[in-house]
Amino acid sequence: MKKNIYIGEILKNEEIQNDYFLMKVALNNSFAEPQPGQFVMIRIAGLSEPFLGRPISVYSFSRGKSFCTMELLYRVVGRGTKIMAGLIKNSQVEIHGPLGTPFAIFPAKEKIVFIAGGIGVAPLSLLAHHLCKNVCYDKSQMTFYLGAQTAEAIIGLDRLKKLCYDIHIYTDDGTLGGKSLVTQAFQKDIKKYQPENTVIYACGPNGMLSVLAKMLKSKKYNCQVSLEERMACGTGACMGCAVAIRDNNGALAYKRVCSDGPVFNLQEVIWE
Amino acid sequence: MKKNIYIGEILKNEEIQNDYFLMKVALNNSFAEPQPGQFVMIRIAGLSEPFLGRPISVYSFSRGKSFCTMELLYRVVGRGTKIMAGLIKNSQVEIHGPLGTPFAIFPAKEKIVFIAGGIGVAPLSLLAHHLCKNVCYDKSQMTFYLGAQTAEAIIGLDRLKKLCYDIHIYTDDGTLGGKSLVTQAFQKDIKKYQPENTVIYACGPNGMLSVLAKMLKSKKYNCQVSLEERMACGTGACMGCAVAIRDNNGALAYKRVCSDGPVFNLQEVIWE
Amino acid sequence: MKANEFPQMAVQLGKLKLKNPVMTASGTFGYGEEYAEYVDLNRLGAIVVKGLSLKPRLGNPPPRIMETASGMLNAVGLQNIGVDAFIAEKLPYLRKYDVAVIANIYGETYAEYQKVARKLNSAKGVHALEVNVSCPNVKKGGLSFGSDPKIAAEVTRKVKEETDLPVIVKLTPNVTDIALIAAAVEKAGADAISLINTLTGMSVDIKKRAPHLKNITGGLSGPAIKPIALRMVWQVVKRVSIPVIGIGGIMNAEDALEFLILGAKAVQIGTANFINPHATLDVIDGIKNYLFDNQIKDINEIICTFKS
Amino acid sequence: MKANEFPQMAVQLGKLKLKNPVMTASGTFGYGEEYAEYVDLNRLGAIVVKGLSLKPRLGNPPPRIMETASGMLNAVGLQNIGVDAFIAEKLPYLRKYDVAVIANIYGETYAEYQKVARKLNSAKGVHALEVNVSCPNVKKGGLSFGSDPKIAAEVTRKVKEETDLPVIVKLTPNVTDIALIAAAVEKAGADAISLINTLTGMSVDIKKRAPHLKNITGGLSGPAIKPIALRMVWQVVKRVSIPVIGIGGIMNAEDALEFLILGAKAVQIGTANFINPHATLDVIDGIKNYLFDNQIKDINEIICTFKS
Ligand SMILES: Cc1cc2nc3c(=O)[nH]c(=O)nc-3n(C[C@H](O)[C@H](O)[C@H](O)COP(=O)(O)OP(=O)(O)OC[C@H]3O[C@@H](n4cnc5c(N)ncnc54)[C@H](O)[C@@H]3O)c2cc1C
Ligand SMILES: Cc1cc2nc3c(=O)[nH]c(=O)nc-3n(C[C@H](O)[C@H](O)[C@H](O)COP(=O)(O)OP(=O)(O)OC[C@H]3O[C@@H](n4cnc5c(N)ncnc54)[C@H](O)[C@@H]3O)c2cc1C
Ligand SMILES: Cc1cc2nc3c(=O)[nH]c(=O)nc-3n(C[C@H](O)[C@H](O)[C@H](O)COP(=O)(O)O)c2cc1C
Ligand SMILES: Cc1cc2nc3c(=O)[nH]c(=O)nc-3n(C[C@H](O)[C@H](O)[C@H](O)COP(=O)(O)O)c2cc1C
Ligand code: FES
Ligand code: FES
Repeated sequence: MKKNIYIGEILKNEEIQNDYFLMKVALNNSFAEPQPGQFVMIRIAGLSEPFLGRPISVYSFSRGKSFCTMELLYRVVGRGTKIMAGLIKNSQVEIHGPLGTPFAIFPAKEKIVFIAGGIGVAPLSLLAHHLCKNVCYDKSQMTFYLGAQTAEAIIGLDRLKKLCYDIHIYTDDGTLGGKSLVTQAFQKDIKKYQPENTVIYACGPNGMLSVLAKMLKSKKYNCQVSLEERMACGTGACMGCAVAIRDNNGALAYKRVCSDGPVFNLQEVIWE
Repeated sequence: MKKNIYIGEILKNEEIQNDYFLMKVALNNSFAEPQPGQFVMIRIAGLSEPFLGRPISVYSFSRGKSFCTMELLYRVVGRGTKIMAGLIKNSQVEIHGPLGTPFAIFPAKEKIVFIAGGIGVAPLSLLAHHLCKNVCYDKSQMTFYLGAQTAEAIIGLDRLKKLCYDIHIYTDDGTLGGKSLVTQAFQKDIKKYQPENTVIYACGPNGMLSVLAKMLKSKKYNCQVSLEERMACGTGACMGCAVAIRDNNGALAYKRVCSDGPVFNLQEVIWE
Repeated sequence: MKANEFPQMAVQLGKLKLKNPVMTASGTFGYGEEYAEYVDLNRLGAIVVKGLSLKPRLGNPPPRIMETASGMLNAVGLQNIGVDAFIAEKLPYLRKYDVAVIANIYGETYAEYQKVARKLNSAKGVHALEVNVSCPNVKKGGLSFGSDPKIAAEVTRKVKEETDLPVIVKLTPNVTDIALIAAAVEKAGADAISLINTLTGMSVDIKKRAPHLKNITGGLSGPAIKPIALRMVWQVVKRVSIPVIGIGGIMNAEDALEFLILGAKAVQIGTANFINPHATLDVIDGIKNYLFDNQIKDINEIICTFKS
Repeated sequence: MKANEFPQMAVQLGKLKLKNPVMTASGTFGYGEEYAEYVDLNRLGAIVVKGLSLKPRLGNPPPRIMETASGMLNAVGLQNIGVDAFIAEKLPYLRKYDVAVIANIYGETYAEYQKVARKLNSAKGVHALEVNVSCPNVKKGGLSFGSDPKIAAEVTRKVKEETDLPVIVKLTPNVTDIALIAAAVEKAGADAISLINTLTGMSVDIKKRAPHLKNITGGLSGPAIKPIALRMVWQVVKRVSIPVIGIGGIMNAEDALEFLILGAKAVQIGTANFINPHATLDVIDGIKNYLFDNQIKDINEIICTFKS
């Protein structure tokens, strides 16, 4: 009976790269600590447009003395994110969260591989931070594969550089880093990672994740992916955010991205 | 083919008295000169809430070298005006106008009487200004009766004082000026005004105007009133803003407040 | 991009050829004049005028309109100057323009529909009739003509008897099975179908505990109803082979394209005119840009390309 | 103002007594648990759970939802765990609360409706059944049970045969004459009527020229449909004498009061829960404040006070 919508005040909301924005929001300190992979539903306070909240991953979070601050990294893709992008400092937003099941963490595993496509970097960046600071992983244990179509869509690199020693950048058009799909690049290196000792965390477009699924199909990696689907409630009540999953008996079932996920085991997801 | 919606930038939007706001908007200089009694339809640029524009009288207008400025005086009564009141400096509004048929002016008449109830002062204030500055009426020729329920709702007095010498204030509860209905106060003075030499301009709640109509029924004053009705198009196309009028044959007809009005002859209006 | 060149914007609705698929919706654009200062009427696909009845109609007492969430209710009550005054006073003005004029007509009995159609048939400058069957059928206890397939078909037949002009039948969405009614009016000879008219709604003033509209109920229009309009257009397009005109909540080119992709041959812009008097032209230009961006040469190449 | 004192908020729907007139709408509040961290379930008038079918249902493939102007489309496809799992796994949790639980039920044949009703009749902790007749009638070619007065009445009768619990029939708005259907289910023994369910709509992705929803069409809910819901509640209240529950686009207390003033004995909050998980309690508190401000001692004094 304590969860509710929080009113956040925008501290900044800047276009850091073409169509990519970083929003920093101040929240009351009673806001629960978000775990990596969790997200919030964001709306504009007092307005009915956009009508539904938009799910955005928590990119960073820090708790101060009198309030906490949260960063959201987002890409303008449609009407909702466009309106978000137009918000100015001191505007108020409704923040519902933190929501969803976070990434599972296995402190015993030696090697962490991150695979991010475009804006998929956001939740993985918070995860990398968490693994460094709270789970005491060493930089040398973490490898980050970051891909995008073009240099302009490689986002969040500055922060990643502080967290991971081993960052591999790829673009489809070769405008930054290697010219390759991030999944292909990972495949070339795959021998470096022992399935028993490695956890893979991936987030990106469905296309990328389904390629990854095929690639790892017969392999024994523990691979967790964060999925996206349109949402209404964010709390598991509406059954709107379905994702097709193979259940324990191998049969098709629909799970909820918002509450069963957004993090799923790569191999349980059914890719069309 | 030149009329369109103008984007106005808010220069200021201040609560000048409890629930009463003064908004100052900068507009492109191609905006046509509003005549007293004309209004604009205002919406918030780029947002779909409120959905329809809200009709607000032009309270003042001045043309500068590079842009023109318009003032709107408004009262918060519902959702639309509440959202308007929340707009901050530099926000953009859509301004459609100037719209409507202005007050008719009779430079030959010696005496002008204004009767305003509450926010009804807005169009009459612009009219008084116009009569002083452009039609060369002398202050001594203009008498202003301004009434409201209570002192807090007596609005726009500062500006009126600069325009008219002879201002009479009344409140229903006596908290400012005389304790009287403004219509009763006017009735006491009515003998001072010769029907042949006087024009009466009135704006206020329907209740006030219908009392005035009864009062002047058998008298031969030229009395023009500005009416209010909910509007959709503001241009005479939708037939939404109907007001019951007695046509030339004495039969009931519905005219449009937005284009046939908002100014009507008091005696043609049918009061329920 | 030059107008009337690339992309090609003309559409053919049976015998009716339009410069482009964007018309005004009846009752939202007056008799054209009201918007002539905002819009070059020559650029429109067609102007559909305010619904005309045999005799002038007073309309309903005010208040007649109320805003709702992303929409509005209206209970204008078909106030209009009557068909004779339209022909005498409004048509001459419209004839000055090179634009298709569609007369929206309305009756309370079959005979009234017929008389209005007959008068317009011989009037110069009317390019088609749009028959509004959403109005209450006085004889049948107030349920609308358009809510019964048999009655809707009968109105269509009666109007067709009186005119050589293309007859477009405009359907009401307040029905269980819109496709059934569409099929009935097609069979009765309709040359095209336009849909949707407004959905019946109401709104309560909780202070007065009374309706916001004097008429109590009114017609709901605007973006709120677009999903319903799209669904109905889709159902009807699958069912009939005559052209369908899509209407309901279109605010911009993207909205119009939804209807065209679904299979509407043309669209009408209603409530959007109130909010943006320039809406029709913005829609035309926006569609052109979409075609241009997608390197589509002819608007007809996108009509009915919905992959379901 | 103390809860349960002044103003008096309890309402009586036939045999069903509720603490207050505010319930959750089926499908928008899960099985209650999903909102238990946000809302003290004990404070609700009733919880209407997600629609239950005889067997568990997979539901439709995604995408299942799409935002529209002041509303949303959903094509969840009645995904649910089935009536047996509900009784075994969800009811025990709900029994811990002092709140009326209403089971929303659904079938594709009369027999399915009956079996689900029978199972729930003997389950402890169910206070009423709400029969969703909006689902497609597989035998009758997919048109919904609720769109034909005879079939809607027959479902009602069949369910009544199986249960002693109050039977609320939930009507679909996708019909020509809602009052006719309401009258038919009243005659068939319904104890109350709730309306409206969603309006069928759709939405087109103009980039892909394909539907936004995999299912193509979906149900429209939210403030966009409120004017239609109000109109239908008004029509039905005038026609039947059993209690009516108002649903559709209620976001706050003012919206709820519109329905109550019109004559609804209670209301349900649906889509609003998604936007404000606290919506139900905000509505309850808002109604109390309205009563308080107007010095009305009992909620029943404002129900059906509409001056038309
Ligand atoms: C758990 C989760 C975390 C997310 N984190 C981030 C993040 O950190 N940064 C970020 O930029 N985006 C994130 N997204 C995606 C973000 O929610 C969508 O981009 C956003 O909702 C689009 O809203 P819109 O109104 O701008 O676009 P719309 O106009 O609604 O749609 C534009 C396009 O985006 C697609 N889309 C809409 N909503 C979603 C959605 N929920 N998921 C996937 N695709 C969608 C539409 O199908 C359409 O193709 C996340 C999504 C989920 C589910
Ligand atoms: C020609 C004209 C000039 C006007 N000039 C001014 C002005 O200078 N300053 C000012 O404060 N107001 C003015 N008004 C009134 C103003 O338009 C309304 O107060 C405003 O539209 C209310 O919007 P809302 O959303 O806040 O209220 P709503 O929530 O829409 O309604 C609140 C209350 O106001 C009433 N109302 C709504 N719209 C109108 C309307 N157009 N006319 C009358 N009553 C309405 C409603 O019936 C209701 O009782 C003018 C109206 C007209 C027609
Ligand atoms: C104020 C108003 C008046 C209308 N009058 C008519 C009319 O006379 N005849 C008619 O067939 N439709 C009439 N309509 C319906 C519109 O033509 C259109 O079908 C409907 O508004 C839906 O489109 P929209 O959402 O784009 O407005 C009217 C609509 C409005 C809002
Ligand atoms: C996601 C979703 C799922 C729904 N599922 C059901 C259902 O299972 N059974 C039912 O009778 N109604 C269902 N409904 C309809 C709602 O109960 C309600 O009638 C409708 O949404 C209108 O109310 P609203 O505008 O407040 O949401 C559902 C609605 C939504 C949005
Ligand atoms: S968004 Fe409602 S269940 Fe996931
Ligand atoms: S507001 Fe449309 S005619 Fe006046």
